[in-house]
Amino acid sequence: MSLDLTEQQTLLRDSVGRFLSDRYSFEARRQILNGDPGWSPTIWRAFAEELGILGAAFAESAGGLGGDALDTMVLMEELGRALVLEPFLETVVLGGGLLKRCAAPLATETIRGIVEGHTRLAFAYSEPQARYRWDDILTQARPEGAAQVLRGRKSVVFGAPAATHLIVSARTGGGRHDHEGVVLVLVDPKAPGVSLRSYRTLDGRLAADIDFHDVRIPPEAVLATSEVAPGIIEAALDEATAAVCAEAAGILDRLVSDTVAYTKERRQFGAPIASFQVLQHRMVNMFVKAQQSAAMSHMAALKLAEAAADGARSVAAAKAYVGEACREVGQSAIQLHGAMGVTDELAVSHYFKRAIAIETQFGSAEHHLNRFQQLSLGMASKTAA
Amino acid sequence: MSLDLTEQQTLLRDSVGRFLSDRYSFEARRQILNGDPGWSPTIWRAFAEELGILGAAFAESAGGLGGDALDTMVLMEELGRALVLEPFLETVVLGGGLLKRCAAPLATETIRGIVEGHTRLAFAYSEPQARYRWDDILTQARPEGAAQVLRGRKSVVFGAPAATHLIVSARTGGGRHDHEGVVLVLVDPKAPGVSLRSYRTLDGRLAADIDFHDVRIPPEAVLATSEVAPGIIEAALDEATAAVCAEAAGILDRLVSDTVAYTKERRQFGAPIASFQVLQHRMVNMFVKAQQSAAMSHMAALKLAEAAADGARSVAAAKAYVGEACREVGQSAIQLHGAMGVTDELAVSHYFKRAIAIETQFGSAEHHLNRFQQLSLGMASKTAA
Amino acid sequence: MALRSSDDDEAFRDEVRAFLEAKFTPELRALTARQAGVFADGDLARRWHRILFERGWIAPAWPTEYGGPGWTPRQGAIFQEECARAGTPRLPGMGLSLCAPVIMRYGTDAQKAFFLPRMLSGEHYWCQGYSEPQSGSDLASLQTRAVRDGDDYVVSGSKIWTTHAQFANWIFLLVRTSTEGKPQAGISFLVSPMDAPGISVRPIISMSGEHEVNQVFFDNVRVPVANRMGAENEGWTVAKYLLEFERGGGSSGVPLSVALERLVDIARNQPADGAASLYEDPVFRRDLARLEIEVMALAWTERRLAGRRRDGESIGNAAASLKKLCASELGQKIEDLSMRALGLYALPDQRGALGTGANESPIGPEYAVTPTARFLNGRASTIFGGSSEVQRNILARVALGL
Amino acid sequence: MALRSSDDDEAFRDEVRAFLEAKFTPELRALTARQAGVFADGDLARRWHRILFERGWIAPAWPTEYGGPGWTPRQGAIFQEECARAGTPRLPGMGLSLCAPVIMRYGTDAQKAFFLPRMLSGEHYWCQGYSEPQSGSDLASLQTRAVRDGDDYVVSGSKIWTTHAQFANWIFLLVRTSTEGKPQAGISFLVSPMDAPGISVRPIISMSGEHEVNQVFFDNVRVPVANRMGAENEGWTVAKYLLEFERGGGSSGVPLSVALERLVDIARNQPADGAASLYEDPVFRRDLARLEIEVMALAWTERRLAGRRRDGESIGNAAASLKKLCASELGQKIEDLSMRALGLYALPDQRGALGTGANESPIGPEYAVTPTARFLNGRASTIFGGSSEVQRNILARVALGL
Repeated sequence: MSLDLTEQQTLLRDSVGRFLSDRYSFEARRQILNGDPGWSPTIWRAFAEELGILGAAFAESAGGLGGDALDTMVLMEELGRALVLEPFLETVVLGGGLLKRCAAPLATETIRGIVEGHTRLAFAYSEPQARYRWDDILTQARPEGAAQVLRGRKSVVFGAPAATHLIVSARTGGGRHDHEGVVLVLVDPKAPGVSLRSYRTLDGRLAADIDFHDVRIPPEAVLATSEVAPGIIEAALDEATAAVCAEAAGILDRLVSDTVAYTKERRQFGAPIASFQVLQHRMVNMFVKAQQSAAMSHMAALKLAEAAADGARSVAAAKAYVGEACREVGQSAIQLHGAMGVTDELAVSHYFKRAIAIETQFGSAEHHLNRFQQLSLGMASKTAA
Repeated sequence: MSLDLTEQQTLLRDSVGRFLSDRYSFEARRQILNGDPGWSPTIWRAFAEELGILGAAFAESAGGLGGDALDTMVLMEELGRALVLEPFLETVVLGGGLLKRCAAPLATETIRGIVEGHTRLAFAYSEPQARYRWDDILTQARPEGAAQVLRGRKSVVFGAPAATHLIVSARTGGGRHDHEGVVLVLVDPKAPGVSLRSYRTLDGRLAADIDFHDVRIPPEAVLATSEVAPGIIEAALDEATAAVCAEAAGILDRLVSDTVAYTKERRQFGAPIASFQVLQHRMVNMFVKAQQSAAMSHMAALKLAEAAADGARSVAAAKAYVGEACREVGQSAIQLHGAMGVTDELAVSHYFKRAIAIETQFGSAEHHLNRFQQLSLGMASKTAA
Repeated sequence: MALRSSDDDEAFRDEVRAFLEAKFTPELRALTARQAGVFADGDLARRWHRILFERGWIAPAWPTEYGGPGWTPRQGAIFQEECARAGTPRLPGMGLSLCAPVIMRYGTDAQKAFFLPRMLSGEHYWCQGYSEPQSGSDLASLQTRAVRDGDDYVVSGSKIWTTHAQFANWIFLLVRTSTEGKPQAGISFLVSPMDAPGISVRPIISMSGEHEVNQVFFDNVRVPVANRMGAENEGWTVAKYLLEFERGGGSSGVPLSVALERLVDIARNQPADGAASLYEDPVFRRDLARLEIEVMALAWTERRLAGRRRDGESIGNAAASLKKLCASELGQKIEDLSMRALGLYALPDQRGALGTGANESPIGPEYAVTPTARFLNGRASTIFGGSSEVQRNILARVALGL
Repeated sequence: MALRSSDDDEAFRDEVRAFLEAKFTPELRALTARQAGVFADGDLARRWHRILFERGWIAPAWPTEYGGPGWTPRQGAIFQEECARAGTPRLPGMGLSLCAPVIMRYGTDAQKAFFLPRMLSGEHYWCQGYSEPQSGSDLASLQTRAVRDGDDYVVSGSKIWTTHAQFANWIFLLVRTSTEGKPQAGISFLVSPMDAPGISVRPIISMSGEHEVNQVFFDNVRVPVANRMGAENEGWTVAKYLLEFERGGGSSGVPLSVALERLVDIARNQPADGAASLYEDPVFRRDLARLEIEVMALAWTERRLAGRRRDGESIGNAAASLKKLCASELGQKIEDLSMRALGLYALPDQRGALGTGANESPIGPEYAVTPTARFLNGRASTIFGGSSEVQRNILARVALGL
């Protein structure tokens, strides 16, 4: 089987790429970044109406395009290449990835809102004590009559300040790391008892720490009961992790090409600095890591699209590799841009900061190396093929 | 306090350096290496009689020079620089380091033999199951009348094929890793029940795996009882470990200077390859690691000479640093010598192989990183000063 | 090495500690703990400068004749250690550490008498005009012109990456006074007040969002010839003399150790998978131990080379570059691990809680406020003051004869 | 990727396994397990060559018209995988993999008819005369002269690093037939029997003590003009065509995975501090996982670039260099960790137990016999066949346009 894109994927890539190069230049992005709310409703509407990509990952029955992890990869690579700030990852990939696996009628309804462009999601799963484990949950959902009452604290919830709906993981029972007793509920961020501390992250995106103080959850807002929630969470997080790997592949590609272009322009000692062998070899190392990151991202997407037995392990391997590549390629790009690289003025520092954030998002390289080892133990074959 | 050498140490360094450059050229060494027994009795005699360095580390009352760990450092650096094959480390530093801490009359007598040049030692402490721990001892010393009977197996005992005496660690009691119950005994390698499988190590030195099959040890051959043996072993191993760090400093210095000289000579693409920036920067990295290795070796020797509380921790830090430097600088030296580097013909591959062996001898970098961590926990201050 | 300090040294250490205890007040500590820039910002820097000046301790390296405290090198090191451990504000050294040696060596008596006391008191706040937009690593290619006109030079051009130009009232700068001969041959070293007509300052915002550096424009600025240090067209010698101080000041061991201690504090408080804290995690512990050992290696190398330098061995000349190279790269590794130790709390932009004017509470734990900003700002350390590439070029030439 | 093989592929895999089960006998396995050189030594190589030849499987990449088996690429990969897993002898490829494509492309019909069948059968054992003492990375500067004399060239000079010259009966070599123009312009590609008068071979012993490479001297050796491939003075084109095969053959993933599996076996049997075996040691496990992931990254990159190469994207041209660079450096990392996994048993010189003529038992455990020699021999992988430096230069030019 080849790793070539299908014709449809190539078309998708080209149309999104064209849209972004027309409408999402570095200057256009800077205005969005420096303004309020930090993302562009106009662009979002265009994603829904002009490009139709907000439905990319959903079944055609839900108004989507029926795409798989490979389509998501194609999209995320382009979004990464343009450093798009809008909450596509949070809403479509992660939020949508949860919803499409939930049988609750409210899930289907919410998906429709995503596709139409008026619903944005954030998945509040991480907690201050948890480092990178989704199953380290202290937030409680206590029954109170037919409803439940939510109490707890979630940390660094990406996309929350822009979200119209929060999906929250909570415990109806079980101990701190138990998979039993975990449920998913849909919460209105404006509901009584919900308080957000909203902020930017270092890459200019939006996130929040969220307190839930006795928030009432009606029965229909329980998206997934404890029988199915852990599996749904793991599957959606795997997809989202593969998606940031693809985003990173787009970013790394830009970091390499921007650095090559800059060093060809910049002259010192009477020659373009690109003529210095040490810089050339460092750029080759960046190139190699960027190529390998793209390949690992592709592998992870393919495994998920195939529902392969080693899907989770492949995602862990990809994220571990790509995370380290983000750091190394990013730091090289800054270094080779010299003093210009550490300013806010050129694109390179913005790509760098997103790359550094991706290294941490959904778990660091160390975290995924550990996961890879644990998942490897369960696999029959450890070969590269 | 400065890190300068004393006048006496400078004299010692210069006289040994002069002797070795006169008498221990790469060609002279090659003949010793390729011949039998793999070391030169003539050189050894000269060490005893002309240079007097076999007594360097012993008290003047024992016929020695009363030197400390800094004198050993000065010597080992020179021996490293000339890649000396003779068992100075095994006999004087390690064997002597044990003996001079033992109260037994036989110890004093054996030291006299070392100083005079007719006694050579090997310390048989490592065992096949032990990886790098000296206290993982299965070899037993059972009492039988007034004597003891030795049974067990020691592995990769450096210097054993050249040794006139073996010092052996064994258990009179205690479990596998216990410090209680460990004794040191002196054994004649030709005694009944001792069998050596002798071999060269990758760096051309001599070692052996040794079986002790009910070897009778008379009471006077017990050098250290279990009250003192563990402390003696640790002190002597620390000194020997610091000494190989110094040897490595000499070797790394040669690897750097040989590589610089070779790349200045070797021409490709119409220029000396030393003019290529990538090679220059790689040599700078080698140089930095070699300088830092010399500093770490110096630190370790100074701490031992001062009997500082953090002596063992400093030795662990030095060996961890120097071990990794040996690998990295060695591999760079080979790479920069190109195809000539992987042959037996130039000195560089011989220095490389010794550097690689040193990385493992007395414990790998990983082993000493662990030791460093454990010893750090016990120290009040963790600062670099 | 565990220097066995003399009793005098211990008494001196007690004196320094007592001083810091008294003068580095809780208010100053709190302000300083929220600083993540390369240097403390202007107001804080001025306040702490004043406090040290009043105690006579602002210029440990200066000779007593100019107002130095007359300390032994060991006392200087103790002072540096104690300040680093207490976490006092990082003062910009453009005046006291860089320009001062130049004035002492190349200045006239009048220049010395005018500038040095004002530098000491903090009345003059200096910035450095070396780099230009087209002249970074290749400093000798600089283009800012200074044309002689009577008793003045008329200066036109632009300097960039000028740290704290927005706070400074004096600048020292390299200008081109001749285009004859090699590029190095026509350079002169001038100083000028920042309020001279024709000087304007454009802020350059760093990727962490901070304003530390600037571009400074010179539009026919008149600088009296009396403000030249050294001879006309011999500024390159002066410039190189100064660069030695830029690469070389102080010991790296203590600030790097302090950075490691901060990291250890984070690690002890951070959760980990399968261990009580990140500090107990074996893989993290190995990474940490490696860094501790690298800091030791650099500190001992500096000490060892200091001895060689005294002996005049050629290796001594390389010591400053070796130190700049290793300290900056090692500092980055520590910043990198510190940021990663925070887990997800490495991600929030903490600008609202950083700096003297900040009034927001931290997002996440207090110790999460500075590491990310330090990480981002620290990227500059291998670029400014002679990039790592330039230091390796120097070492190749000076240390290896390539 | 977990390629979901077709039933045909699975049947083919079974066929390969059955063949290896039958023909890769315990005796051959034992001999091969004690090989640590880059290639199996001459006798063993000849025996295994013969066995594959008889089965028709000696030249998987050859077109069927010349005697290739006509496999799909997938079948070729399966064959390679199964051989790697079984640990069959590594056959030198100077004839079948390097010279053969040249003959197929540039040879006359007569040359094809003479050489290809003999290459296939193993009657001709080839070695490669490219490098010279003064021409390594800078191959175009080669000096071995070939002067036309009637129907012959008279060749004088010397080639070096000639692998298996001591076993070979044919050599292909680059010679200088003109000194006009650029160095590349005057080169021709010749082949000669090794027993031609005037050829002599000097062994070069490697640092592991092995004899794999040689220097070959040419003292007025007569080579018929009929033994030239391609036109006179156009040998550089031929040479570069061949180099693509030197960098490019086969997939790296499988041999590297097999090397990792060997390492895992060692680690499971080695003691460790505070863990049941080295394999359970968290720090070792992280190092191992990193290598596993790097092997995956390289294997998937090769697969991905193969697609690009088909599309004619410029990146495809870089694929061979990328692969050579990464596979050799990654192989060295695996060799390095494998050696270090052995603890003290990494140190004995196992030469007595290595090679087909060896008759000593291993020192320490059986698995300790080869890793150190492989580590030492592996140092050559980033030097020969275009050093890592040369590959990075190529990638800078081809992939980045520098």
